Amino acid sequence: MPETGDILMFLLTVAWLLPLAGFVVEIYWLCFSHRLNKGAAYCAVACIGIGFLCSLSALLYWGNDTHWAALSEPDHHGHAASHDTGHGDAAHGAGGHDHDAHAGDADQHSHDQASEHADAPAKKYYSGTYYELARFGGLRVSLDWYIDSLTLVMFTMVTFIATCIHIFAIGYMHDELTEEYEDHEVHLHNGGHFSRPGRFHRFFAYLSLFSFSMLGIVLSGNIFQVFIFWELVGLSSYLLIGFYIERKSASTAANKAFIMNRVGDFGFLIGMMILWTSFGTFQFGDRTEGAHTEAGLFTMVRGHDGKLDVSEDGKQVYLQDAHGHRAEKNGQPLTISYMLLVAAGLGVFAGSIGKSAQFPLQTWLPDAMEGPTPVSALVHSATMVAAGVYLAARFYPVFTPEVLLGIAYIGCITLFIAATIALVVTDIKRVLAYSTISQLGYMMLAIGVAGWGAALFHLVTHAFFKSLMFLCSGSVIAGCHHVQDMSRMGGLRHKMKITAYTMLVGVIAIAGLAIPGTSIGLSGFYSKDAIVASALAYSELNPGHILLFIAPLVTAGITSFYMFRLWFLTFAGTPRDAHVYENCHENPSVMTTPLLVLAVLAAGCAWGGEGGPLYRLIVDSETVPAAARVASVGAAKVILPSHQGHESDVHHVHSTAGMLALVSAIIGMTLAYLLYVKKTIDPNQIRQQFSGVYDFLVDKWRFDSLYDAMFVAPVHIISAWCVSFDKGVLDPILHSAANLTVLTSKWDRAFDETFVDGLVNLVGTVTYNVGNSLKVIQTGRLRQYVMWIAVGVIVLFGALFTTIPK
Amino acid sequence: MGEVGLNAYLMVGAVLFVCGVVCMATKRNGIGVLMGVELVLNGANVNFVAFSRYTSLGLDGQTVALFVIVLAAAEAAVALAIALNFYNNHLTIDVDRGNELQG
Amino acid sequence: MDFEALFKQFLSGDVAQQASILRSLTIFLPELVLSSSIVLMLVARLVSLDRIIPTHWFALLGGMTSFVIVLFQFWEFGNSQTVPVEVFTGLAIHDEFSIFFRGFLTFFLVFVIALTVLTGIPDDEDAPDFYSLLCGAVVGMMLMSSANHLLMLFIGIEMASVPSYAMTGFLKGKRRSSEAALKFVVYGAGAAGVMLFGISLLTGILGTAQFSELAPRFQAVFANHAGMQDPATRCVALALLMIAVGFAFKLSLVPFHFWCPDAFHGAPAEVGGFLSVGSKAAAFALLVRLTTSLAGDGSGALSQLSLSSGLGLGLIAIITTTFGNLAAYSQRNIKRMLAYSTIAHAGYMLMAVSALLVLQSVQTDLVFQGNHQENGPRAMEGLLYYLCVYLFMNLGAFAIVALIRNQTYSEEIDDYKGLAQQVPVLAICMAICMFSLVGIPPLGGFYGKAFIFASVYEATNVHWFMWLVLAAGGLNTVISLFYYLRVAKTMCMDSRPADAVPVTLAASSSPAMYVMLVSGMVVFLGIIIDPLSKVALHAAHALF
Amino acid sequence: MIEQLLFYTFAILTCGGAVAVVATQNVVRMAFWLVVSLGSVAALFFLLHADFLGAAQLLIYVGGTVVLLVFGVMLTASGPYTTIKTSPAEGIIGGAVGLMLLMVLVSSIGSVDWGAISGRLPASPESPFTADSIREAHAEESLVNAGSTKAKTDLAAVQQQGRTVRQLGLSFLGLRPDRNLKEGGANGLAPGYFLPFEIVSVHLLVVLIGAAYLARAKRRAVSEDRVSLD
Repeated sequence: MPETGDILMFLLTVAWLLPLAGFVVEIYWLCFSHRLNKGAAYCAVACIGIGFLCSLSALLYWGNDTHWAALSEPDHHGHAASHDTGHGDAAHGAGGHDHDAHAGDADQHSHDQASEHADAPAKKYYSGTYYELARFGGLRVSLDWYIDSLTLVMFTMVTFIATCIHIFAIGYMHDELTEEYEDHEVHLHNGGHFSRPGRFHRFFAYLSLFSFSMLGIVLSGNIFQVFIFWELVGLSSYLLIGFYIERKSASTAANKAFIMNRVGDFGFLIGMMILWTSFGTFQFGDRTEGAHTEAGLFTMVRGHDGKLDVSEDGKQVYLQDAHGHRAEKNGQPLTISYMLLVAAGLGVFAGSIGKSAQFPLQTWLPDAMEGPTPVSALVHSATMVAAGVYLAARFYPVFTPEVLLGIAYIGCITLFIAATIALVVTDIKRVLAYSTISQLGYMMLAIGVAGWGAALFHLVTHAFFKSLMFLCSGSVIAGCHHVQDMSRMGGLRHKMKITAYTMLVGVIAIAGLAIPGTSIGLSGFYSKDAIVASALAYSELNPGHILLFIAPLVTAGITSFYMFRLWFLTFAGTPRDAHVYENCHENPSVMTTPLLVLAVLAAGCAWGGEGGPLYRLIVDSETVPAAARVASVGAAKVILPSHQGHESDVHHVHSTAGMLALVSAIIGMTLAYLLYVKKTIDPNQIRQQFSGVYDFLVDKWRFDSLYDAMFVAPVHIISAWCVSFDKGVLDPILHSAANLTVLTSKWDRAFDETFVDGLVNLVGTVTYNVGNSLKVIQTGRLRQYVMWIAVGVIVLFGALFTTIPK
Repeated sequence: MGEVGLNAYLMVGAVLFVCGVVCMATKRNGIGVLMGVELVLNGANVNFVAFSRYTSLGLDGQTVALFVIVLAAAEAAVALAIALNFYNNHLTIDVDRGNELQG
Repeated sequence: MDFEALFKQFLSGDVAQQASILRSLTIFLPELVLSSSIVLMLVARLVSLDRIIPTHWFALLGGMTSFVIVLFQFWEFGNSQTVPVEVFTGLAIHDEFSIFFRGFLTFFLVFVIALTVLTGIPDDEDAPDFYSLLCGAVVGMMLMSSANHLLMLFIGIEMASVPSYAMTGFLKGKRRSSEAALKFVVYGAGAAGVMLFGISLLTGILGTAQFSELAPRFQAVFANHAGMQDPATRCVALALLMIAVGFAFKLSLVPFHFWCPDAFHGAPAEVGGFLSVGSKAAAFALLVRLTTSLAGDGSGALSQLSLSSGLGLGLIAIITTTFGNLAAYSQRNIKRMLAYSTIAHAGYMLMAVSALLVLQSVQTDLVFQGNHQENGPRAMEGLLYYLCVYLFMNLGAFAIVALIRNQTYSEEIDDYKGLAQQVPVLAICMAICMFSLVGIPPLGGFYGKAFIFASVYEATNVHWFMWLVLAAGGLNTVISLFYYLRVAKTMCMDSRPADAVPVTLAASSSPAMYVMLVSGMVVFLGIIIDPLSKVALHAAHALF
Repeated sequence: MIEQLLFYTFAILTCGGAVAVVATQNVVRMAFWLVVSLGSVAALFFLLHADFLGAAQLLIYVGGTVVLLVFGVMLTASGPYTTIKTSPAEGIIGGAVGLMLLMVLVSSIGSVDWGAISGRLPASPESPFTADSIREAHAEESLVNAGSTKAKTDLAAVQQQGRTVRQLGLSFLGLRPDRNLKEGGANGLAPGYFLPFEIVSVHLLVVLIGAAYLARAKRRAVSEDRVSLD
């Protein structure tokens, strides 16, 4: 009988690799055989569907194996943990496997160091190595896996949503099943439309590739592997955003997304370098090799009691080894400078900022809506952007309180900005895009205020209702023949019943509405409640950071307002554009069935709130327990609230926070009703009165102009400097003025391009220009080249002479 | 008149070397450039032979110089062939005419 | 000494640690095989045998045979108690490092010959000339990689360079080709002259030309006189500088890179591929051997020498990489762009040498992450790994350029628009090579760069300047992204203009197979790293 | 005394010839001055007791390489292209750079005390030129009392008189009668030059093939070329 770890690993690996197999098949086999049938779609659906079944059975198996201990009351946490460890021991004993399955658990450690760490909390994860690529000195590059309940939940969630979206896409992408697909967005010079062969199979191949990469991130056992799949996710989203590559907007959006993400990844890389040089490992979990156990990142930072082992002066953090002692090397304790740890955390978080579209890198996500709607649903709402949150959550043990504070503020700023922009947007998909950014901000905020469980709770519920809403909007767009502007819709609920009411479920869920007085609501209510409660608890402990509570509370109202605005504008009232209304129709069942399924889950997945199964499952894998108050030790004095149990800080304020959030949401809904259904207040009048604010919001807080000023203006200066450099380099005897004129005109053109293409082409243009000016040195004259040899010798000798004076 | 020492020979070598470099850098005639190459190599050769006599380098210096002469001849042959080829294609030996490749 | 005694000495040459002449000749079998295949090709033409058996078979056979012999020597080193040995009375050295490079070069030769056969750049009539030049140049490069004497250094460089000049002008009817060859030969001759002058000064001061003797003698001469006020020190500095100029020419380092873009632009793409990889690799082998033997055990005056030259090379590396990458931006001709990319990559590789020297300058009391004595070999391992990856990615790029040129008669990047629609194989392989040149994981180029940057990072413990080197390396990787991706984008994203020459290449044809093999190796080296890195580390250990 | 006179004569001829090569604009005259300069270098070689080298210089350089160059001059010097003038500005820049280079060289080479440096070097195995002998050679051109045996003194004397042909020849076979390699041990200071001697022949072969290829006319029509980039 194989061990639990093996079985879980096997099931999840199958679920992970199937989309890759699907991708290969779709690209090669179907590409050559019959591109105009739905074979590719069925193949993709089959792969991801079987993947879902595998993930689900893995989840069930795991639950069965642990007797669903995770679902019991958290107060019996320690007891439950030691209860389930009998199986872990068996797993640990079997070292003869090609992958060294390792089940770290409290039981094992309490055997080893019962006296010292009797109260060490349980670690309930399984990890191991698929294949070790290479080992260079301290650096091991390998493919690892790491499975805990969070992994299982994420797997099940991602594969389930992906399956629904795949099925939906069969209907949505039906247009592409033709040799002559006419793209109405691309206008050719002759006035016609661009026409190309359909890309049905290509679309599904990309979707499969994307699912594979996303699952790869979740399953990864070390941060380097995360980075690889992180990049793969970036690549596949680039391909999907740029799916209509002939449209200028689509290719620009794809580039923008790619480059914005690279900016974040730069930070990620720096964080990784710091981690590697300080810890000498990329591994998350501990790893056993024979008798020797090598500590993973989390163990090294947090030990077994979840606390940083900070030196007296607060400048160094002692690293822990796998047995809970301070790690030593050559008799010296291994330490990492506290500031370095902060820098590493910020670096890794920078990666999350890019991927999760947080302030200040949020501008790419709305543009990314250029892709087909199923892509938006899968990639840019439910899963890919969630990868950033997932990473931040996974790395939670490495973050110090200072980093958490930074995360909290970033999230706070993001959620407010995005929500305000969403108030004025009329494109149905863009409203959803901004709401996505805003909700991601909520999650980041929750992580920052130590509401780890709340963040991931919201991540899962948000994935369900946001993908539901995106698919609904896709259904509307498909039904209305690619009209996306809400101002041309209205009254659609008469024609698209299923879409309208499933959408309503999503809207209520995201708005966080519940029946007042009871705690019965849809999923979003519970998760948002949990976040607001964490934020309140945090701001009570740290009164200086009260903004962290106010902003989410106000934004809860704004969210409710703009979501209901969306629904009212689209489905309620009277039709504003008769043409659209006449031609609109409900979609076939291949598209509506996923809506219904998702609606059920969006409504009920969070059943039971923080006592319910989903939250318990997630919190079960919490690496650093938030049971006790943790005070910071570094520069920023903050105290993290405690979470679990009836005595915790959060529990105290829970009902207050819930009430406030609910009131705020109801106010928002009522306002929307008054404005857009009852018309008691004319929205246009408000718009005119607050035209300044309105324009500001329509301009997306002027971020694009700000980036122009921040990055394009310095280019002016740099390029002016480059021009003068040019003149200095040009030898006036050898080069005529004509050369200069040509150059100047080139600069002129380059300037135009800089302004037109903006941030995306920025770096490229600057370097191009510098490079262009360097061309001048390469005059093509032989004798000058030879002269340079002599000059080079003289100059280098002079340099030597001056730099080595001794 | 003092003793002719090592430094006197080295000065001759240096002058030859510098003349060769200047010749290569200023002559527009391709053949003239090649003459510059010969001067440069001879400058080094004078050094080798002088060291061979005055320092513990001994016979090695002369051997190296001999090989340099041979290598210089080989290089001159190829260089001349290339120069003639250039002449055939451009109908002039003026190296300044070869400025198509630049930038 | 009478004749008989001399003759005996000639045969036995029984000096400690030196192989006898006969043993030396056995060790030199790969070079001898290549030389004799040159003769064989000429004889075959003389008796018109080349009309029956195409000449390239001789060259291929010669190349493969030498490669097999080198492999055998490698195996011999791995299996028996063979120790590094000086051959030919100390003029050359036979150790894992030289075997690595000789294997590298012969392997590369086989690939280049295969490429020329596929693209057909020397026609049947010129084939003996071309392959003679090719094999002759490779023999020179092999000498460079095993040189142990300043004369061998110079002869090796000349033997590698002079045939390259002729090959650059191989399309002798073309104006550009002849112009490129002229620029190359004059620049090369100038640089060689400067280098020779430097060699003459160095040998004069140290009284010997043998690598193994340089360090102790330097130590003896400059034990207490390491200031620039001392004319002797100045003279040595000048000599080393002049020798460095010769290397800078071979490696196309700024400001001695001027020949490189013009020569690559005018030369056939096949020759460009050959020069960009082969002569760079050999020059790096030689540079590393010379600098490590100059640095010696890094004590006393040598420490200062090692540190200064390491920092100097670091500065040159920064300038070279930055310049190459920036200048590559605005190029329209792909060969020219690749030439600048070659310059930039020489800079990256030079960073490894710089890190090596800086690390070598500190022999003791450096405690940082692992054994510090491993740091030097690690830096070399990075360089060797990078060179191996570089072989495949650069050769792949040049091969694709040559194949496309054969059909479109154009080497402008703009004419590559939309080739992905017509020849997806070439476009994909080109994209792989470009991505690898940028250093995007998980391709081979990434690991090469990662190794080198890691060793530069180690060197930051010794001197702060290496932080600058590291930063320049990282920054350059970012800016190089754009121009490499531009090629990939032009091929894959743009649509093919209607009036463009159509390109056809069946995916199962041999050129396509060749290109797939080469770019497949790039991917392979990015996934399976261990075997090659072990071999590289093994070879690197021979130096220390 | 006579040696000094000869030295200065030929040194001036060498340097003057080289300067004249640079200064002349007519390529034929340049060739003439080159012959003068290189011929004088040969004479300097004789003065340095390198008789064989001097002969080789005369034969290969003056007799071979320069003749080759003159051929080149004749083949390319048709009509107006005989004199291709360098513009004065370029001449001035070239001269300035040359002077700076010369200053660099002179400043670093000119004042080196070679005797002292040689003194610090470890003695070569049985080398006739130990540090002592060098100082004495400087002082009185005498090789007596060099601290070595009679046979070696003879050998050194032979070398000093320029009869180096036999030794050069032997060294090309990898033999160094002038130094005792067996006792030198790992020092290996006196290599035989068997390898370069042989390998240069391969080099010459390859180079001549290359030169011949470039120089001979292409037999096929140019239009058939596969590549037309121009």
